[in-house]
Amino acid sequence: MTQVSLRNVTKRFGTFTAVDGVSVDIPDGSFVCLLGPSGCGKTTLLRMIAGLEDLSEGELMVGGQSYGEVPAHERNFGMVFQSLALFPHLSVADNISYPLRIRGISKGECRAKAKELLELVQLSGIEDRRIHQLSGGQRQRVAIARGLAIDPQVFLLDEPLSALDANLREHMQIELRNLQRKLGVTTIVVTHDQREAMSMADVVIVMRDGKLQQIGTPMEIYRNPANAFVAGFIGVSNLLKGILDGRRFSLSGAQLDLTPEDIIPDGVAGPAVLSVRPEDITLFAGADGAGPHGRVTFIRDLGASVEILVDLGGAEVTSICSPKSRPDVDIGDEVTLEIHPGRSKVLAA
Amino acid sequence: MTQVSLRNVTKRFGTFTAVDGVSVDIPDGSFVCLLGPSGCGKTTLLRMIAGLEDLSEGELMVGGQSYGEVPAHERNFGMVFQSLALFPHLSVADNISYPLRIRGISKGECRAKAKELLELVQLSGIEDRRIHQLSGGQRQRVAIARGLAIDPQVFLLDEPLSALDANLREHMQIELRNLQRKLGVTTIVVTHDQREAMSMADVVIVMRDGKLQQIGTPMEIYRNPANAFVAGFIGVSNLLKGILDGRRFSLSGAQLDLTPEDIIPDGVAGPAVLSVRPEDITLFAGADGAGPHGRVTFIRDLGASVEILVDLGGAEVTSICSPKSRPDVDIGDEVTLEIHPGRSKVLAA
Amino acid sequence: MLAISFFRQSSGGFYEPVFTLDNFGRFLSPFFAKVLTVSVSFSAGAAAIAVAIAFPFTYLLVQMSGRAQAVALVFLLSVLSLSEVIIGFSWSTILSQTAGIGNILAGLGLISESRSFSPSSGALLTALVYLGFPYSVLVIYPAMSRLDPEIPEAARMCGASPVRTFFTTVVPMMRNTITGALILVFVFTLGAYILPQTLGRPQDWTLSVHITDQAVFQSNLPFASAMSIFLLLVSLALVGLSMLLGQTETKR
Amino acid sequence: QDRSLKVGTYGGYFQESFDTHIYPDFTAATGIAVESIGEPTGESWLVQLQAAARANQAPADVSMMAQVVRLKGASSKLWAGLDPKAMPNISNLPDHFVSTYEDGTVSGVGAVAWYITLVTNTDAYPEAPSSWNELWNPANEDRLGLISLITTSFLLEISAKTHFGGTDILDTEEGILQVMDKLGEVRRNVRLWYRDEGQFQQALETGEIPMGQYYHDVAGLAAADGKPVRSTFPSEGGVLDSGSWCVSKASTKIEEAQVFIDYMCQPEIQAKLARNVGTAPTVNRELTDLTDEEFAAVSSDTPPILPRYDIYEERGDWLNQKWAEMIAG
Amino acid sequence: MTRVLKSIFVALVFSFLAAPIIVVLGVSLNQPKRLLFPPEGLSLRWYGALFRESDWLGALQNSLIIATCAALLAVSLALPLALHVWKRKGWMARALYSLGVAPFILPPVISALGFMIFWISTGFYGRIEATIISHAIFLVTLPLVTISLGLQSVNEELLEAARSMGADARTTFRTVTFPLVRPYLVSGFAFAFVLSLNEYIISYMVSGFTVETLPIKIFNSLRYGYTPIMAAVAVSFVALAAIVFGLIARFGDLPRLLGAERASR
Ligand SMILES: Nc1ncnc2c1ncn2[C@@H]1O[C@H](COP(=O)(O)OP(=O)(O)OP(=O)(O)O)[C@@H](O)[C@H]1O
Ligand SMILES: Nc1ncnc2c1ncn2[C@@H]1O[C@H](COP(=O)(O)OP(=O)(O)OP(=O)(O)O)[C@@H](O)[C@H]1O
Ligand SMILES: [Mg+2]
Ligand SMILES: [Mg+2]
Repeated sequence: MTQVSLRNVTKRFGTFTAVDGVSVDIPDGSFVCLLGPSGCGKTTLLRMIAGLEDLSEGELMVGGQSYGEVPAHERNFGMVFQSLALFPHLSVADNISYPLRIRGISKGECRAKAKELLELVQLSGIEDRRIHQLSGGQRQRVAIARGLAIDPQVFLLDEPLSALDANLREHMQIELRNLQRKLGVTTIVVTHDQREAMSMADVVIVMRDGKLQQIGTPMEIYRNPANAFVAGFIGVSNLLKGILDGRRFSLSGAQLDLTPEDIIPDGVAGPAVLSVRPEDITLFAGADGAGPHGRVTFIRDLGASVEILVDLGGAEVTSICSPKSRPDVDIGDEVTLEIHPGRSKVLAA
Repeated sequence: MTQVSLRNVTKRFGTFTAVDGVSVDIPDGSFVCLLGPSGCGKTTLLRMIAGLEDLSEGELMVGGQSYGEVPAHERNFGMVFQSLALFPHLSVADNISYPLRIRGISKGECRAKAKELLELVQLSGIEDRRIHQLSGGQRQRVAIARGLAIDPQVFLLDEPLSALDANLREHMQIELRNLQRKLGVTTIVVTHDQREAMSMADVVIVMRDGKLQQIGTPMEIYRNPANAFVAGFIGVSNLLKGILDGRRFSLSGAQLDLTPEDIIPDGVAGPAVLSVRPEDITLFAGADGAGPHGRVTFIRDLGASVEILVDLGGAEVTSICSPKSRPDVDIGDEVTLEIHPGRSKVLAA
Repeated sequence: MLAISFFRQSSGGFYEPVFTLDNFGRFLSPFFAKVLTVSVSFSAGAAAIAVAIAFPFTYLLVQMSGRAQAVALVFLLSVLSLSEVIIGFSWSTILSQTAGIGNILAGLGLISESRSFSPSSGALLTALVYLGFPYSVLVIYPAMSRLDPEIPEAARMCGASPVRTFFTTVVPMMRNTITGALILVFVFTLGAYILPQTLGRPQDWTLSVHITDQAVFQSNLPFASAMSIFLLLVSLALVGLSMLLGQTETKR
Repeated sequence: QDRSLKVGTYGGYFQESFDTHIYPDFTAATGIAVESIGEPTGESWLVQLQAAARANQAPADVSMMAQVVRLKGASSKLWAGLDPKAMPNISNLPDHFVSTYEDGTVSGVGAVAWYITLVTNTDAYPEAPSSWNELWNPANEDRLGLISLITTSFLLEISAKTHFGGTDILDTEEGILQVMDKLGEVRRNVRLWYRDEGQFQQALETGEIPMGQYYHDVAGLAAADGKPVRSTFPSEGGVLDSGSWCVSKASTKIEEAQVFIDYMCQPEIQAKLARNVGTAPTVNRELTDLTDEEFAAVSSDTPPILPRYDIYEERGDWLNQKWAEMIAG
Repeated sequence: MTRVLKSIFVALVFSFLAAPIIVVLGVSLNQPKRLLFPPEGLSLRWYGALFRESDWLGALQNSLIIATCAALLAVSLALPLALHVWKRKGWMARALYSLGVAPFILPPVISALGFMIFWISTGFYGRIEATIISHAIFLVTLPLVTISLGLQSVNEELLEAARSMGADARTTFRTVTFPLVRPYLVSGFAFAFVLSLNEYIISYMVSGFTVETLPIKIFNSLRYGYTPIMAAVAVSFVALAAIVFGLIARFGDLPRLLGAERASR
């Protein structure tokens, strides 16, 4: 039972509040991503869980026990640091078995365990290399292996993949996720890359300025963002200002009738914002359609998809389509927007 | 006439060849992106054009004249460095007018020109600030303004946007491209981000290990990659091994009939590789279709699109679809692939 | 411990523990004013010359490959380990009539007949520069190696010739480091004691020589202390200043 | 029986001569081993001895000290008072070579004497100069090497004897200042004010600095070595200086020291020194078996200039200051 | 053109730096017992003499003992000081650091006189311990600077990693911090050792001729224009320094040790 629970956890540095009253329950065995922009307090929160920072306020429970007073080196957690923090003066095997040696386990056993862990991360046979002889991806795996050496109760990772190049990163995401599925260890990963979070997580926790914004599965958050910040941070979102009247949403020169599938929070009426995903906007050449219309400002043809930017009376709107369904428009052309019904969310203005 | 022509340009550092016999013609007024993985020699090539490195071999022509012997400070080129290289001891205005002052232009004129350039990059009113008082995006623009101060013949930029965060970067891409359209100056930008290259460039030059791989418009390169490296580097590509016999391509357990629109280079036959883009693969649940079939290994649901990874007898294949057209499959399920006709390219094995 | 030793020497006299300001009084004579002027001018001159050579030298040094840099640094550090005694002896030999550069110059026909250049103010200055040079390189080196090499390149792309680039970007950006190096060499050469004796004429003898004379030859510790307290204050002020400057530069 | 003694003499050539010619015989004769110490210039050695004595240490038991320094040491009771009865041979010495404390114990015993003379490079000066007045000769501009320490150069005495008829003028401060003024005129002729003998000797031999004051004994050795160097007793006389054996009060080897000093006061030993080291004997000449020729090599019949040690002791700081100002110009 | 000028400039500087070394080297090869340059007749006898003549051997011994002990002492003073400064980054720590750096930056005559008076008044004047301690204090700057550099290069996350893996503060120091700064410790020792070996004025004023070191001996023999051994000593010391620093450069990152930010390629 290694459920991790935070109750009103707060961290202040001097007068600055880095983490502000966060309460979250992380279920046993789940894979959680802590997501947010730079400086929002992700690392600080993770470090508090690890015991590397004291809590200014609030309570931390692990497996039902209060952990606030347990020092870091008695927590039996595994941790992977952003810089990886591999010991440059030790060999790969010695790095991996460091936590075991600290616990007084014999050399032979350590060596056996290191071998086993290297197999787990698919790196057999490099036991005796030095850290500086490894590639980025290999180091990554050694760090993960070291974090798992003591069969940790909880596995913490701070932006573990940010130093890798795009291809390797996507590959490691898959590997990490599969590894966690196999071991079933409660895992918390910090990232500021929403794509990464959505690729890996069972549960995503979105933070901003030290405050919890939303917690949920990736799809819940994508479809039903709690606010404009979350909408913009998870994927691309077009935030269209207008007036909500019942199910009717009026925006510059056009009116939309929202369907029951569109999400309208209780109590919102009058000035409001409609969050629409780029893939839910289709463009038609010409200004004669029924929907709102504007002028194309930029086209980004990426091959696999085409992004078209439209100036909609001051607001910039992005539409994404596949190359096959690309409308025949060019920069400066007038276009009409069609917003797909049932896929938008209304947010309070 | 500021066409830039490279003839067999080569650069050696000791025994190591950083740029290897590159010949390219860059048309007057075009926007060119130099693209390639880290260490492939992009910066070196740009520095040779700038005159900051000598050519070990080959010839450099600018506007029809040989420039090999012209020292950097007599070239009248503008350049933006990766680190920006703004002068910390000078104010914003003094930074921008530095190239003018060097040319003996009066203080008053310099000031006026600096003002005008700051307007051009949308930064009016910060003339007297110090560099360390500016944000990343502002610095970027100051560096660009400085590079443009002398109305350069050629404008060179080395990864100008790599230090910016994702949103600002996409914004600056648009701005840079629009600025270049307005001024019409021949521009060469180094980047290792294919998305950036495809967003901005008229012409993309792909390099690898110091050698030219391909030159063409973004779409030419995406649709008709010269080799497997280019196919994989520009966008995501599935490289399927098989046997080509006329227009028939046989791969593990299936046969494809290629259409005339699929690109088959002359002389390729027998063992070959088919490059297929993820958006050109559709998956169907079940193993009973006609196409090749495999097993789903990972699903990455990003909201705007869904990536499904399939293990196809040892080869991993990625398919991308919109959430609407997502097949009803899960990890471990058997699927059949349909490859869209007319959008693939055959490569020599 | 250091504090105690400095503290003690300030307390009047060692031989007679009677508090007296006579020693400071004696020091405030026209003669010592002249000595002080001489000391300060030599150190200032040596600092200026040493840094003027060391600065462009270091600029070129950091552009070399890591290996060449390492070799040059090893050489510099070895030079650093030459004691003042040897430096003085060597320079007096080099500048002598029989074995020195006089012969080379005469051989080249630059002067009609080999002559000696030592002892003289010039000889002393040369040796002081020699003494201070490695230190100024070592002070300038870290800051110079942190200088983004793209900055001078940017200036070149802006149309500045290499020399102009050096004076419009590298020098102004390193102003504080230069000051720091100047002060360090200044203070350091202020302490030179053997060189002025072996290479200078009596009018070139600096305060350090007189301090040592008083302490070692005249066994007048109180007076020696009074002089060194004065020297100490001057040096401390300058060192403090250089540290302050060094700090503001690294803060950026 | 391993009795030993640390004996300090001026380092370098002096020390080497003692090492080869004197100590082995002494050890053979008395059974006392000698550890030879090379002293630096007198003043700094005095400071060292003083400081060491405070810490109850004796870097050397017996030291050869020049007269000024010996006086300074005596005034601070640095030297142990020796028993004259334990050293019968000191009766060979004239009285002025034996210094005593008020209580009759001996503070210093003359060890060796030497002359400071006018030396020249024979290539530059085919004719030997005859007078100290050559130092003032404008023709010698920038050609002299003189000793820069007032207490070892005795230029005051030289100047007084040459231009003021004797050293009596040095009795008063005004007189000293007058002499200093005269001496100031030499300054433009001086190329090198040296402290280090080696530096001057090298320059003299190569002709770089062709004239100066130097030690008669060392110059003689260099000449014998074939170097173009000569030492001349000027008509006014050479400066006769001497070194005395003094024993540090911190020494625990007083007895051995007395044996040593007594040994050194034998006429045979003094003659040996004259022959091998080139110093003038401190015992009366008649007691030695030196031939006239041998004696002439280390001394001269011209009446010597006798240093005024007293003024250095009385007006040490003042003289020093004036001297420093004088040579710095 | 400019490249040629640059090379000439660098070559000139190097020959300026090398000139004295060449002179001493030449003198040390003299056949006759004179300080002649250019040398008359080549011979290595003075190098041999350095190890045969007992007074030179004694001075060599003294120098080596002093340098070794002083460097050891300096390192053991510097390590705790550097650790303290590194852990507490307040102004107190900075002041402490400045205090450690000060003796080396001030004119050595002052330190020498200070030490001299201190030792005379405590009655330790003329003892080898006094020289050792004085040197250690004078040179403590060097290990202090190198160790501090080393500590700065220790990524704090390494220590946290150790903690998160179950190591307490002492274990962390023993298994992580110390092994990482060890090379810097060694080079601090080397710097202090080499400079102590060549230090003159402090040794001279603190124990002068009671504990004669090689530089003092050299100065004396120079004074009496006496023997090329002193040149041989100087050359050996320069060679020793070159070897020591060469080893540091070979096995460590010398440019970084001297404060360069970018590691050498
Ligand atoms: N030791 C500290 N003292 C003072 N402020 C701190 C400290 N550590 C962090 N902060 C501040 O707390 C805030 C949150 O920092 P934190 O490192 O948790 O952010 P983050 O979300 O991990 O950001 P990033 O994605 O950039 O790593 C930041 O504003 C940071 O400046
Ligand atoms: N001055 C130099 N001396 C030796 N090798 C060099 C030098 N400059 C570059 N190289 C080497 O040349 C190759 C190409 O370097 P270059 O900087 O051009 O790569 P790049 O394509 O710009 O890479 P990146 O995207 O990482 O900036 C690299 O392997 C690099 O190590
Ligand atoms: Mg963080
Ligand atoms: Mg590059």
